Parts: sequence; structure tokens; C-alpha cells
Amino acid sequence: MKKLLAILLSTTCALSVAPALSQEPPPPVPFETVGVKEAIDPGPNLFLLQQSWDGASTLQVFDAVDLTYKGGMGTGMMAQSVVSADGLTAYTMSTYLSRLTYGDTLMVLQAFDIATLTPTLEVVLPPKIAMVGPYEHLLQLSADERFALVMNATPAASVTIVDLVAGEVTAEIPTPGCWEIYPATTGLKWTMLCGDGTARTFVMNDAGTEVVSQEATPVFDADTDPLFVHAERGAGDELIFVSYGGSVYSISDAGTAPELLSTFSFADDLELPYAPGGYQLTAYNEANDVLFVTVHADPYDGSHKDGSTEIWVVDLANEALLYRLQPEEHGFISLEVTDGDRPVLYGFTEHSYTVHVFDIDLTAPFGIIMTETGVVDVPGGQVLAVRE
Amino acid sequence: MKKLLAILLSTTCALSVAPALSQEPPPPVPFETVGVKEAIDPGPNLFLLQQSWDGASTLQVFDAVDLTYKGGMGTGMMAQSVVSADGLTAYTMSTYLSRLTYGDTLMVLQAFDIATLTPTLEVVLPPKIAMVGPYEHLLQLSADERFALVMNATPAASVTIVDLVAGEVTAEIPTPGCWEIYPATTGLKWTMLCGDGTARTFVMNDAGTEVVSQEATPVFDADTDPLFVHAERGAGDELIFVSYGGSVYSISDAGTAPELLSTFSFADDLELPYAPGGYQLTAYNEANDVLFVTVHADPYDGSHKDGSTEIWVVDLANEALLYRLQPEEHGFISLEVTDGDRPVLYGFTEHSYTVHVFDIDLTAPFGIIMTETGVVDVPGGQVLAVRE
Amino acid sequence: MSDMIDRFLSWMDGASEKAVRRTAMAVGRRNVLATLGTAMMGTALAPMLPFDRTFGKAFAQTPAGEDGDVTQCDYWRYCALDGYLCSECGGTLTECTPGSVASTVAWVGTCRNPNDDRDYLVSYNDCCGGGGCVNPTFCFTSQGERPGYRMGLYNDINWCMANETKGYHCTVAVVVGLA
Amino acid sequence: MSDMIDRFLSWMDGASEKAVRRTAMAVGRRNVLATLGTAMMGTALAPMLPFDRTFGKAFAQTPAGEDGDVTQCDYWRYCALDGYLCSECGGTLTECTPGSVASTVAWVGTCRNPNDDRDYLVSYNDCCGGGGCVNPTFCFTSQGERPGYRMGLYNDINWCMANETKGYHCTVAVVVGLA
Repeated sequence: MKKLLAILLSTTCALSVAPALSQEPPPPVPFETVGVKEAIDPGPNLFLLQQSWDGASTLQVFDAVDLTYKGGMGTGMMAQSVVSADGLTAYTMSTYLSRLTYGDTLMVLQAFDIATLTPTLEVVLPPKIAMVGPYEHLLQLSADERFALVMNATPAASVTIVDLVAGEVTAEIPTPGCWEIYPATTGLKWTMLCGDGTARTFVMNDAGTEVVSQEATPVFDADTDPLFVHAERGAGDELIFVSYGGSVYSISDAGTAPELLSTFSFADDLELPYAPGGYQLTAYNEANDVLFVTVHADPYDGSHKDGSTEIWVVDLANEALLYRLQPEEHGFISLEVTDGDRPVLYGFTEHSYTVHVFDIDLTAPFGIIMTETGVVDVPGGQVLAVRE
Repeated sequence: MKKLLAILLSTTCALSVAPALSQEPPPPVPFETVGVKEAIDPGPNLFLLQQSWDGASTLQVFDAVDLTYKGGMGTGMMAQSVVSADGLTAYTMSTYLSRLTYGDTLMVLQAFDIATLTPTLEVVLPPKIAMVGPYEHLLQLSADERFALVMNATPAASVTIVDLVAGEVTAEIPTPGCWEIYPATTGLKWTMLCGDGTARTFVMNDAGTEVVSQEATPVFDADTDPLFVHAERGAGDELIFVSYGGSVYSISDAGTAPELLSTFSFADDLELPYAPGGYQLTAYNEANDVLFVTVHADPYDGSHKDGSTEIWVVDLANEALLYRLQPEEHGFISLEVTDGDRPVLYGFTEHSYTVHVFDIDLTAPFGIIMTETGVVDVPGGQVLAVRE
Repeated sequence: MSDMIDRFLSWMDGASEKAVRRTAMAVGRRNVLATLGTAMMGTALAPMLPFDRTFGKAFAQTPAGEDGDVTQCDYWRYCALDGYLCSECGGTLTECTPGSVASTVAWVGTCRNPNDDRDYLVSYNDCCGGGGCVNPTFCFTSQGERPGYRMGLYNDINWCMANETKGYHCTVAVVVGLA
Repeated sequence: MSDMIDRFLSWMDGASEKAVRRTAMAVGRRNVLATLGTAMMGTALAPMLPFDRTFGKAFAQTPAGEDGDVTQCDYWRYCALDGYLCSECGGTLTECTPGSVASTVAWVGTCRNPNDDRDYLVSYNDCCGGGGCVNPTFCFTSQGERPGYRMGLYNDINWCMANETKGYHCTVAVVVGLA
């Protein structure tokens, strides 16, 4: 119909044009006024955190389908970020130094309305927040998204609880030796990994003012096979970790104390040794119950942050390596994947500071087909999140 | 002597070594404590301003002879800087935004002890300072270095006077239509270039609290041959400007009103058209009474900030182009030169963001010999100053 | 429209309205902004579009951006632009990115539109605040540019200076009149 | 010296002194810092120096830096260093740049010295404050590194955290004991 209209119009124009072909100049370009675009274009968003250690960090927003850049939210130095489940609100925690390289320290939690990229809330935090490279679980939200949970390090570890409705800090909870915050998907509690190889759950009261630390559960050995701190949620709502040595650890946080459900290695019995490496190094696809993991060949003591030489697909139900994806690009350190039957995999590679998008066909008759559908340069952008 | 000593020592060692060649392991590396280097190494310094618009700007210090990096001083966004004549103190003016990309504005003047790279003074300025790319004459010192003179733009132009001894602002003087601050080399006064083609001198009282604006002197035509705002001091203490079209304008600021001493073109009568271009685009060498100028071929309306294709040496006494230096590097936009018979020329090129150092032999029988003696990468570093 | 032009000119100190309209200029922020991880750009304004012979143009206003490639620094409106293109930063040719604010003051350029051979007065407004921009296109052209003694033609300065929010974000190019 | 080690360990929460001494680790600040205009570098710690056969060494203490090239990321002390080398930022191997302050807390690494085949405990102190660094050498090695649940081995965090001045500047590598 649109096409038809265009043909009609051009015919009309052609008919009416002949007499207009005089020496008359075209009318001038219409005059304009400067404006501000009210909101970013709708549609699913891909979020990347560009962290700076001597200036503004920014949380950047791209169209998750065609990678069009939509805009960003400016925040402080060494920022961490988290996006609400509905994709409408972003939160950051970051550090402002009064003279940038020195001076008084101000640490704040900021909330942003993503549609308008506008700050909507600011809460001053106890000046203890963990100033770390971009990690997903240093700033998290409680299941009901009423509370923000902030990782502190002085270097003693603690968690600050922020009531996002009241806009105020309600408590600071010591969490000695425990690190990163894995909120439960229901209820007011979170779990942490601890240096003695345990996991420990912390249960809040309704007001976020009091927290009970539950009994610790032995889970892993921080000396012989330490866990990466990145976690995904599996089919049974369990927390899925991977270890330096290439094992999956499934931990339930459904009860008051964590429970180790299972462990299995996905890196054994290969000709060459491989190991996982990176930061946000796993991504879970629900429809196929598979975990994507960035791995590298020839690992050694200290290579656990090296970017990928391959991306592996691990079948969680069958506890086995399903497929070894070998994208042309190396150096992936962060992954994110959509949940559906035919997932879209997003990967950030430190080799070229680009985000690559792959269509993943897990049902192809002769093995998984991985098709690159997009790429965008994002210098220093790292933690990925996708919201429909 | 040193060499001889080394030979003696090694002979001694060889003689005494045989018995020591047992299986005894060497003693362990001595244990150490962490420290802070008290002061930068002595010697002449080269200063470069690395300006940032969304984080800390820094004033960087290099050894002026061998280009060893000595350290830097951190300051705010969009900073300008000036170094005292004795090379002991640096001043910056800059902007701090409370939330880096937005928020409250704080504009300050900071002083730094260069030996220890430590801030020694901070004065809050009226929040009007000119936020501009790096230019030399937006922050200047009075001849006696008691007062700092700060260029403001709201966009209305004015000058803030800061008493550096008292550490306080003494006055803000409207300077409508006039731009950049050229302090006299004696007395409490400065001159400015104005948009109507005049130059105007402003005379301060001893306290820096009152300023009399003197009669304006017609000097140039801002429409047909505008002056670059960078200025050097010539043999007779006059201000030396160059124009977009390639003329030298010598202006005396010795009296109460500026006086145009002479103008001449150094870009005429060449096969190809050339014009000056850049920022700190001239440098004056006193011993030879020559001006180095960055010029580019095939100029056009709007090319006046283009980096060099050549560096020209202009003989000021004879009002003539003396020599066309053709360094391999193009894109020089900032120059600085030492005063002696055989000057050292420093140039910053925007093509590779490097500083190049040249030995200039002006007395060589067959024309000037330019020998590159050093190069250092300084991303974004721009305004140059050298202090013995 | 004349209200808007008046607003540009009201703050002009020492420069006549005529001088402002005559030429245009971009801020020598080049070396600073360009260092921040961006590609380099346009130098001269080379006329790139032939005279527009699409008859339809005679019957409808030309929407912004249909008279050239607004993502390129040699687009005709950018003859004196010094900054990141807002159209590549989440905004458009004439609109700031959501979350930022348009500068209340601006510098102006006089740019020849090769489509109709007219000279237009183009207002370059900086957008202020906002959250950075990923790999923005940095353009730097200085046709008719003058130092700060002709402030309205000066493109080296942060034109967010008169706003409450002074953080520079990107620059729009708005046709505000015939020169 | 033991005072100093005690100081490192006094704040260790949940990690035994033994665990701290066993291994070393550098902060995953890599992607952030490395983006800031620096080159990338060392991955594995490859022994590069043969056993020191200069007899003079048997008679005098080895001054810092004479047992390898301290400007290179594969220098033996840097086995778990994540940061800019202070020696390239106006400081030295063990001294912060003038104008900055040494961090009061630090992470530690256990590095094998190929010159004497001994394992040393190396304290990686961040220097805090200071005025940036021009083209600093960024090193990133993580031998024995562990996440924040073993804080004393964690190299992804800003170790200026316990200082009044929290701006990260560069990192020194100080031999504080035998492992």
C-alpha cells in the first residue's frame, strides 16, 4: 500500500512538473529550532558499562536487535550497574572524588529512567563501596527490587542495604571473607561465596534493617579449584558457577542455608587442556538448558582472566560438553544470551573492544550453527545485560 | 676514570672469585619497604597539558633534555595552565562537575609545587571561566606573579583577578568583545585583542581590586586578516602575533595604550600558497631574533587550525622568511623553543600525538640544519612550556 | 524564528549582528575531543551534492537529513562544526540526546547549501549533560571561524557555558535562517 | 619487616596468613585500565633471566631493578601485578610518584625469582592520588590470583580503598619476605 502510494505520488508529480520546470529556484530549506529528543526509541535494549577510573563511567544503551546506539547514562568513577527486570530502570553505584585524582570521596547510588536517560534518585552511600573492574554481582537488587544491595570493601567485606522506595540506607551488614551478592529470586535474602570455600545466605527483615547470617555450607576449595564469581540462574532456579578448573557447580539458595546440588567437569577428556576464563564468562539459555562458557586453550596458573579462544556450550541436564563454538574472534570475556529456542548470543571481546552478536541454531542437524549478525565497537564496554 | 675503575674492580673480582664458586646459594633479595619518591629529578622541564572534557586534566612534566617522564599534576576538566618563570610553581584553572557529566559546577584555580607535584593552593573562582581547548593566554600571571588573571566567558567576556598571596579573588573586570590575556612584562597591566580589530590595555591598581581600561588602538581587521590569539615576546619586549593570512603584527604594550609597531607578510611571493595554522603556532628564539611558525600548504577558509606541512623560520629584524624547515612529521600545532644561539625546538603534532625535539643549527653554512633528537608520545598533550 | 536569532545575538559582546551572520565557526576543541578515542574527520567543506533535481522537493519541505548524509563531516550544514555529531550520539541532526539539554547559547556558521546554492545561517548548539557517547563521529570544520574576540563565531569553547549543566555532550546543526 | 607483613594480614578477613603467603594475584582492572590508551602486555610469567652469574652480586646487595628489566611485564616480581608500573609513571620499582601516596593496604603475590630460584612474597601497593601518567606501561598477570573472597590475593580492586585519597595512580612491587 505504501509502495502504491509512492507510485501514485510520483505519477502525480511527473504530470504536474512540466510547467514547474522554469528558472524558479526551489524554496529555501525550512528554518528549524533546536530540540531534545524526548525518549530513546522503543524496543529491546543491550546495556554495556563503560567504566572509567579517572572520569565519568557510562552505562550505554544499544538496540539489542540492530545495535543502533541509543544513548547513555553518565555516572561516577569505577561504577557498577544493574538494570531492573522490566528494563525500565538502571542503577549505578560509583565514586566521585572532589578533585578527580584526589580530594574528598563521595560514593552514591543513582537510579536512571532508561526511557529518558535521566537520573531519578540519588542515595549517598557509606564511603566503602568496592571499587572494582566491572562485575555483575557487586550491585544487585532484592527479588522485589525494593532494595539495592551494595558490595563494600575497606578491605573488610560488608553489604550496604538501600531502600529504593524511601531512598535511604537501611543497614550495613558485615560479611567477613564473603564476596559478591547473589540475591534470591524470591524473598528478601542473598547468598555469597566465602574464602573458606563455603557459601552463606543472608536473610533480611522486611524493612531491610536487620539481617541474619545463616549457617555456611561447604561448597568448593578456594585453593585447588576456586569458583569464578560470575553466576547464572539455571532451570531449577539454582545458582550456576564455574570453577577455574572447568567444573560446573550448581547451588540451591532456596533454603535458609545454601545446598550444593551437583558438580561436574566439562573440560576433561580433551586432547588439549582448556579452562574457562574471563569475567562475565557464562550465559545460560533456558529453552535449551545450556550454558555458554568462554574458554581458552593451554591454561596456566594466572590465565583465568584470559579471553576466549573458543566458546563452549555445556548441556546442564546431561552434565556434558555439548558443542565447541569456534568464532573467528578471540578474547571474549563477557557473554549474555537470550532465553528462547533460538537464542541470540552477545559477546564482548577484549581483543578489539567490540560486541559481537550471534544467531545460535541449536537444532541444526549437523551441529550448532553460529551466525554472526552484528558487531559494534564499544571501547572498554564490558558488563552486558539485555532487556526485552 | 670511571672506565678504569670498572676494569680494576672486575680484575679484583676475578681474582677473588675462584674460592667463592661453591654450591652456596646467593643471599636472598633484601626485603624492602614501600615508599614515595620525595621530589622529581632536578633539571629543565618540559610541560604539557593533557586536557580532558569528561575527567581529570593533567599537567605533565618531562625532562626537557632526554624526555624522561617525571610525573604529573591532576586537575579538573577543560583545564588551562601556566608555569611560573622560575619553573617552581604551576597554576591551573579548571571545572569540576559534581556528577562529572552533570551536576553542580565548581571552578577553581589551583597552584602546585612542581618539585613535589603537590597542590599548595586552591581558590574558588566565579563560575564563569572560559572552558576552551588548551590555549596559553586564558590563564596568565601578572609580571610580578602576584596575581593570576583568569579569562571568563558567559559568553560575555571578563577577567577574574586572583591575589595569589592572599589566596582570594580581588575583582572581576568586564572586557566586552576582548579575548585572551597578554600581561605586560613590567607593571600591573595586561592587553587583550578585541573583535573590532583593536587591542586594549587594562591597568590594575596595586591591590588588584580596580582596573582602568585604556583607550583602544586599531590594530587589525578581524574580517579580512584576523589575528591568531597566540603571542610571543620579541627582542624589544613587543607582542608578536601572526595573522590568518601570514603576516606578523608587532604590538608594543609598553605604554598605557597599545601601539602597532609594524606588520609584514612572510607568506607572499611563493609558488604555492601557504598560511599559518595551529594553536600555539609560533615560538620566538631571542639569540637569533627569529620566529618559528607552523604553516600549511593550500590554505582555505577554515584551515587556520590545520597542523603544519612545514615549519618556517621568520627573520624579524629583516622582516623576511629566512628558511622553510620541512620536518618529516606533519601536523605540528604547538611549538616552543629555547632562547640560546643554538636553540632546541619542541613541537607537538596532532597527527601522531607526539612531541618531537629538534636541534636547530642556524649558523650552518648551507642553511639551517634541523636534527631530530627525541620523540615522545603524549596523547592529547598540547600546550608546551619549557623551564630551565 | 527571528526571536531565536535575536537570542543568539543578545549576548554577543562587541560583535555586530552583521558580522555574526557573515560567517560561522567551530571550536578548537579538536585536539582534546579527538583524542578521546574517536576517528578524525572532515577538513574542508567540499560541495558533494549536485543540485537537487528530484522534482518532489518542489512540493514538500525537505525533512532534515534528506539533503545529504548527516553522518558525514562534509555534510553541508557542518561547515563550521567542531564537536561530536548528536545524530550519532542518540540524538538527531537538530535534537539533543535524551537526558541532555540544548545549550541556551550557540555559535553560528554560514554554510552554502549545494542543493539550492543559498547561504544559510546554521546554529551549532552543544548538548549538555547526558551520558557520553560510544565512538561518536567527531567533526571539525572552521569555515569563517574566528577566535574568542568574535565569540559568536568561536568554536573552541564549550557552549554549555551558559547552562546550569556544563558537561559537553555533542553538537547539533540547526538551520535558523538565510545568511 | 614482620611488622609490615602483619599489617597486610591484619585486615585480612577470612583468609589465613598461610593462604596469603601461598599465592599472589592481580586485580581484574585490566579491561578498564588498558582501554585508557595503553598497550597490552604480559600474560604468563615466563622465566627470562638465567641464573645470575655476575660474581659481583655475591658481594653486595642487589639494588632493586638490577635483577631484570623492571620496565617489562615479565619481570619476575610482577607475577601477579595488575596495574600501571610506577617505575614508568615518575616513581620507581618500590616508590610511588611524587605527589601520590602509597596505599596502606595491598595485595600480595608469591613470585619465583629465577636468579636464585626462591619464592618471594611481593606486596603490590597501589599509589593513590597523583596526576595521571603519560602512556604508562600496563601489566596484567594473575598468578595465584583469587576473587574477592580471598581479598589479599585479589587484584581487580582499587587498593587505594583504605586511603583518604582514593584515586588510583600506579602500582609498585615490593619484596617483603620469602614465601
